[in-house]
Amino acid sequence: MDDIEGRIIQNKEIVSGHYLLKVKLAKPMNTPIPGQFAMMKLPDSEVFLRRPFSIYDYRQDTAYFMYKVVGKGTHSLSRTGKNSTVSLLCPLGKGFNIQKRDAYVVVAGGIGIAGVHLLIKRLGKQAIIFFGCNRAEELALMRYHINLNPYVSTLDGSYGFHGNVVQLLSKHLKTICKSNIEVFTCGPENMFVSLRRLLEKMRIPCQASFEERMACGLGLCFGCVKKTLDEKEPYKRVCKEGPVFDLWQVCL
Amino acid sequence: MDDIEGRIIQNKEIVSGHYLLKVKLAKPMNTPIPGQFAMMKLPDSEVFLRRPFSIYDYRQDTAYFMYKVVGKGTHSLSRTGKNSTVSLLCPLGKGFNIQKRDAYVVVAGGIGIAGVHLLIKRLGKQAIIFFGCNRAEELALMRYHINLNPYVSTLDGSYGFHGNVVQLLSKHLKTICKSNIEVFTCGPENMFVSLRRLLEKMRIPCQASFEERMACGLGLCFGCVKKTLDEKEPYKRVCKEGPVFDLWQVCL
Amino acid sequence: MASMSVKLFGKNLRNPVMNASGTLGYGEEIEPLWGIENLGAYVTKGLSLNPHNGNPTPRVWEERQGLINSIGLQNVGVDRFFNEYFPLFKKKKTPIIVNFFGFTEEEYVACARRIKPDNLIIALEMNLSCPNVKQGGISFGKDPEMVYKIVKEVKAVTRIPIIAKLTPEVRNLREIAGAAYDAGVDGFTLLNTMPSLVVDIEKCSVPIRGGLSGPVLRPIALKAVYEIFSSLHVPILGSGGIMNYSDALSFIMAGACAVQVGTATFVDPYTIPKIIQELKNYLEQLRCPRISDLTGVAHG
Amino acid sequence: MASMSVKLFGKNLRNPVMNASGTLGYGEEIEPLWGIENLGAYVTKGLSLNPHNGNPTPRVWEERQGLINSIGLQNVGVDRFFNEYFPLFKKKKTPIIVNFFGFTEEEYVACARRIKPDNLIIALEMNLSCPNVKQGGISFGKDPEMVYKIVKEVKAVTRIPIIAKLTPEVRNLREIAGAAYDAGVDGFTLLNTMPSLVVDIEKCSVPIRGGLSGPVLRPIALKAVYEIFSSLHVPILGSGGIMNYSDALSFIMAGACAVQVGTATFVDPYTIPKIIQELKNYLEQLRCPRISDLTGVAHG
Ligand SMILES: Cc1cc2nc3c(=O)[nH]c(=O)nc-3n(C[C@H](O)[C@H](O)[C@H](O)COP(=O)(O)OP(=O)(O)OC[C@H]3O[C@@H](n4cnc5c(N)ncnc54)[C@H](O)[C@@H]3O)c2cc1C
Ligand SMILES: Cc1cc2nc3c(=O)[nH]c(=O)nc-3n(C[C@H](O)[C@H](O)[C@H](O)COP(=O)(O)OP(=O)(O)OC[C@H]3O[C@@H](n4cnc5c(N)ncnc54)[C@H](O)[C@@H]3O)c2cc1C
Ligand SMILES: Cc1cc2nc3c(=O)[nH]c(=O)nc-3n(C[C@H](O)[C@H](O)[C@H](O)COP(=O)(O)O)c2cc1C
Ligand SMILES: Cc1cc2nc3c(=O)[nH]c(=O)nc-3n(C[C@H](O)[C@H](O)[C@H](O)COP(=O)(O)O)c2cc1C
Ligand code: FES
Ligand code: FES
Repeated sequence: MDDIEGRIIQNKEIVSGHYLLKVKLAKPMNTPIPGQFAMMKLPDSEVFLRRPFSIYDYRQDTAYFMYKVVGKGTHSLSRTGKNSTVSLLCPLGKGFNIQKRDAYVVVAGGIGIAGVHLLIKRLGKQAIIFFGCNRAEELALMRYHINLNPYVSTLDGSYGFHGNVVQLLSKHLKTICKSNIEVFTCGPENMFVSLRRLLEKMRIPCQASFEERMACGLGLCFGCVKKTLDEKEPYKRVCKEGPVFDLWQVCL
Repeated sequence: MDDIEGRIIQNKEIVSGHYLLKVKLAKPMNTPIPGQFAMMKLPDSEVFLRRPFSIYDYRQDTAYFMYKVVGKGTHSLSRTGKNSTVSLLCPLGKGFNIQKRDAYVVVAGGIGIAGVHLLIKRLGKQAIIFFGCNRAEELALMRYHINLNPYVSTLDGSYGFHGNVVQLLSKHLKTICKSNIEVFTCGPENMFVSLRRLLEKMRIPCQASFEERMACGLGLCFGCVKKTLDEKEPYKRVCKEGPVFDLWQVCL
Repeated sequence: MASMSVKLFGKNLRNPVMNASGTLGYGEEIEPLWGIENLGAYVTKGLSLNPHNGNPTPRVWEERQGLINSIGLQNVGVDRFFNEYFPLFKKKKTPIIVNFFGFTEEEYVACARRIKPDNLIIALEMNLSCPNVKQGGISFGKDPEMVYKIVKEVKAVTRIPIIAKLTPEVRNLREIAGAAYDAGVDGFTLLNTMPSLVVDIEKCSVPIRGGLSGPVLRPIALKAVYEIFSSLHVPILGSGGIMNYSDALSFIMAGACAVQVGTATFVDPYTIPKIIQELKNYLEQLRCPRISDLTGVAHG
Repeated sequence: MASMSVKLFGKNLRNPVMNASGTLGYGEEIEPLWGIENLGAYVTKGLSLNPHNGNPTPRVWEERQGLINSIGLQNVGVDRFFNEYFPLFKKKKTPIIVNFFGFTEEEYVACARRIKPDNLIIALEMNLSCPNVKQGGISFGKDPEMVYKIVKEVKAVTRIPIIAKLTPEVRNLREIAGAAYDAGVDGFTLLNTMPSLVVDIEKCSVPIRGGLSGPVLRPIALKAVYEIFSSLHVPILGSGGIMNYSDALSFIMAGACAVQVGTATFVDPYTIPKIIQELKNYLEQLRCPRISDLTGVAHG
């Protein structure tokens, strides 16, 4: 883990409001575990705190991020030009823990794909991918995994299954679930809620990557907690004990 | 008076730490009176308030400023590139009042030349110029008036008279002061103090352009005052009743 | 069309945006840029019974996203204000709120008494941040008993509604506001500047001690508005770091019926007309019929 | 070579730069970036007799040049701190200041009593911003009598020096500090965060109420340090918006013998080691032999 200076070498809109950012690092970072993230200091001095982003990919001193414009910081980032410098505190947090299983199911909602891209790369053909988004256009977020034959749902029915990704998964879960499987997921919290309802009966293990407002990203401030079932210390830091948690341990 | 957007078309160092700034205005400003100034909003969002600068020159929608780097704002300005935009609230304040005289003496100290450049242009050959600076190099600040045969002093003696500009003036005052003259001056306040001591005996009229920390530049905040001999309301606003004051009315 | 007008003490203001006292001169200074008749109401520079010269310079100092001022309440006195500057407001039919102060109870009372009711005078705004020179210099606004007493006395000498403008440097704002309320105050302006100071590390000196204003004050002032709105039912004017229409909205939603813009005008002298226009646009987009419907909605 | 060391309560610290309580976790979290032994002293996260869970999220919110937090004092309790986290400081011989709190007088006293003196414990820092649940929830630090009483009681049960960390939301800081002083306090940390609040204008709601920290706090905290230094002669630790070495210097010149860096660490986790290095460079450039010579020099 270190604070590394990076130079933006690409910052491209891939779907409206969604960008792929390529940053050349001044020195290599420790090899990131899928699910780990970076705290990015933006060049805009009006953005006071760093912003957390999953490490989308990492190759030869170049870090990739995929982000969606939602507020002040991401808006400013989207207008940041090539050659601007950012500072990256990375890699941070506890990523996905890949244990020996018969099958791995990856469930991603929207920009949540950014949090599991590296995981999918690692799992390769072993990954059974479920991707849910709003409309066909957003499939572009998935383009690097098209060859893995992902199951796709769109809320407006413009491509694939018409509905949400958990409904889609429920249709296929029986056929997949012959044996020892594990689910990995990243996306909005209401997706986790339905996912949990679905997996509950079969007690399928599930690791989920959570988001929470952060100040430090290092476990210093205790600002980014999620409540868990741990009675002694219910609030766990997303940046340190997470962002990946055992879905069955978290209070949603 | 208006707030006018401007685009920087030149920002050149002319002597070390001294810059000439050329700004193309989106619309013309009212013709500035010599001694008037602008409040400049810098593009750097860390510089909170505007900064006051004399209007050095103005021609065809292009405003010129000459500035010296002294702190945060001017430092940031010096590193601002071409095509950056600034906002200019201008022209502001009460400039020099040119009445019929037999001769006009202009006394400028260092970057104070920026405050009398437009005045000298207006007076032309009628102006008898005294310019004081630290070393020969700084003569570059005066280059547009070289043809007017200015009297020059340098503190280190590297050019012209060895000493300060008021000492230089005192050597020549007798010969100039045949009749009805007036002095116009801009520079540091300690220069005004010696100047006043020199002119006192002969009761020579003198208009001086003052500086004071400003917040609004418009007379709104009463932050930029100078104490005057007016008993009823001693504190006058530099941005509104000034920056040019009758030297004999100000408490130094 | 959405209505921007708000009612304050029975009078209609064309919109809920005012300047903050001391940040728009005597009013006429802004006229070359935009007309004072655009204001919901003009708040006067702090006036006193007798003229005051104010402090020596430096009087203003830039801070990160803030301003420290120590103007020292320079003003021409209440009489000269009404003789020389008020006619412009008369001519333009622009309502005013008269901000006033004193260094003794007698000065407050005499000043309030001096101001004759006028259709255009919406209220008198008491600046309670002033030191009480007879009580060792502690600000009137810091002590509930002093607040009660002075509001009561001022109320007794005028029919014009009284707004208490409170200082943030208190232990318990509710207690102070409660004291003013018990004494019959008609409304509040929240907040005045925060006492602060600058150290010049090059000169090893303290060049200025004064009140901090600007964006840095906003979350503190918002809390004040939110708290007082939920406990006392009189109009609140919000003040502190309002830079744009969304800041203005956050004050309104927290409980302000109108807002005052100060330091922002120094950064951009068109801030006030811009905020008015953008609030209008906002209302229309939201199809909200009246801005006054938004006061306090953040309380849910 | 210039000396960065400062003496605090008879013990030598290698330099005058500490973290602010609650902003450097339990210490070990920063170790992957730089060693805690670089600190003048480590200030613990606020500890209490019994563990506390803290508040639900959101707990942090970005403001213009500031941060609002409502962590709610989550901590493992004083016993677990000494069992699990203190050994690292022992091993690295890093002095610590134990920040602690309670919601009743009894909790403060019991917590202080629980902490056994140790060569590495420089002082106990009492967080006086906590609400006194037995007195309707008013913060201990707002009332001179409560401050006097609690400091006195805590002093009675421990030999370790006591630092009072004061809240800015008071009427008269000198009065509060005076009460702590009369009760025998050994030093002050000035200031804690400023109570504030956020309005979300899209959701018409108040997502967070909490303490404001960061650069916005600096001029207010500087004033506090300056004022208390000139009236009471005990060591002062400066806290509030220190982002770089010049901010640190301004606190020292205003009267602090050491400084605490909080929010800045979130923006740049290397802020503390950078400040230490730059203060060193400054001393050498100035040919100032000792940093401790600079305390209070702005008072002229
Ligand atoms: C571990 C982690 C990994 C993430 N990975 C990605 C990613 O790969 N791609 C992506 O687009 N987004 C990701 N996010 C969400 C991303 O951090 C937020 O969208 C972003 O911080 C919003 O900043 P803003 O200034 O645009 O929004 P604003 O709402 O203006 O931000 C204000 C504050 O709220 C925080 N905030 C707002 N939304 C979120 C959120 N959803 N999660 C956490 N903090 C938030 C901001 O960090 C900031 O401090 C991740 C979040 C976490 C915690
Ligand atoms: C009417 C007027 C005309 C001026 N014309 C020129 C000019 O043509 N060329 C030029 O180089 N300078 C001029 N100055 C001075 C110039 O405004 C300051 O040098 C500049 O504001 C310094 O800003 P800074 O951020 O670099 O310095 P900092 O010291 O970092 O500024 C901090 C604050 O102090 C104020 N300040 C600092 N020094 C001065 C000063 N001497 N006068 C007024 N405010 C100051 C700044 O405006 C700012 O608000 C003029 C000043 C006035 C009042
Ligand atoms: C230069 C200046 C002068 C002020 N003068 C007064 C005054 O005379 N009376 C008063 O009650 N408040 C005065 N104030 C406080 C403002 O009215 C306002 O309450 C405060 O600045 C906070 O708002 P802002 O952040 O929008 O500036 C003054 C503020 C400034 C900056
Ligand atoms: C996330 C966070 C947690 C804090 N926790 C505590 C605490 O437990 N005890 C305490 O006395 N102060 C606490 N503080 C206050 C800081 O110690 C410090 O006094 C304050 O933040 C001002 O300094 P800064 O502007 O450098 O952050 C906390 C501040 C923050 C931002
Ligand atoms: S963001 Fe600070 S502890 Fe997680
Ligand atoms: S700068 Fe505001 S009155 Fe002159």
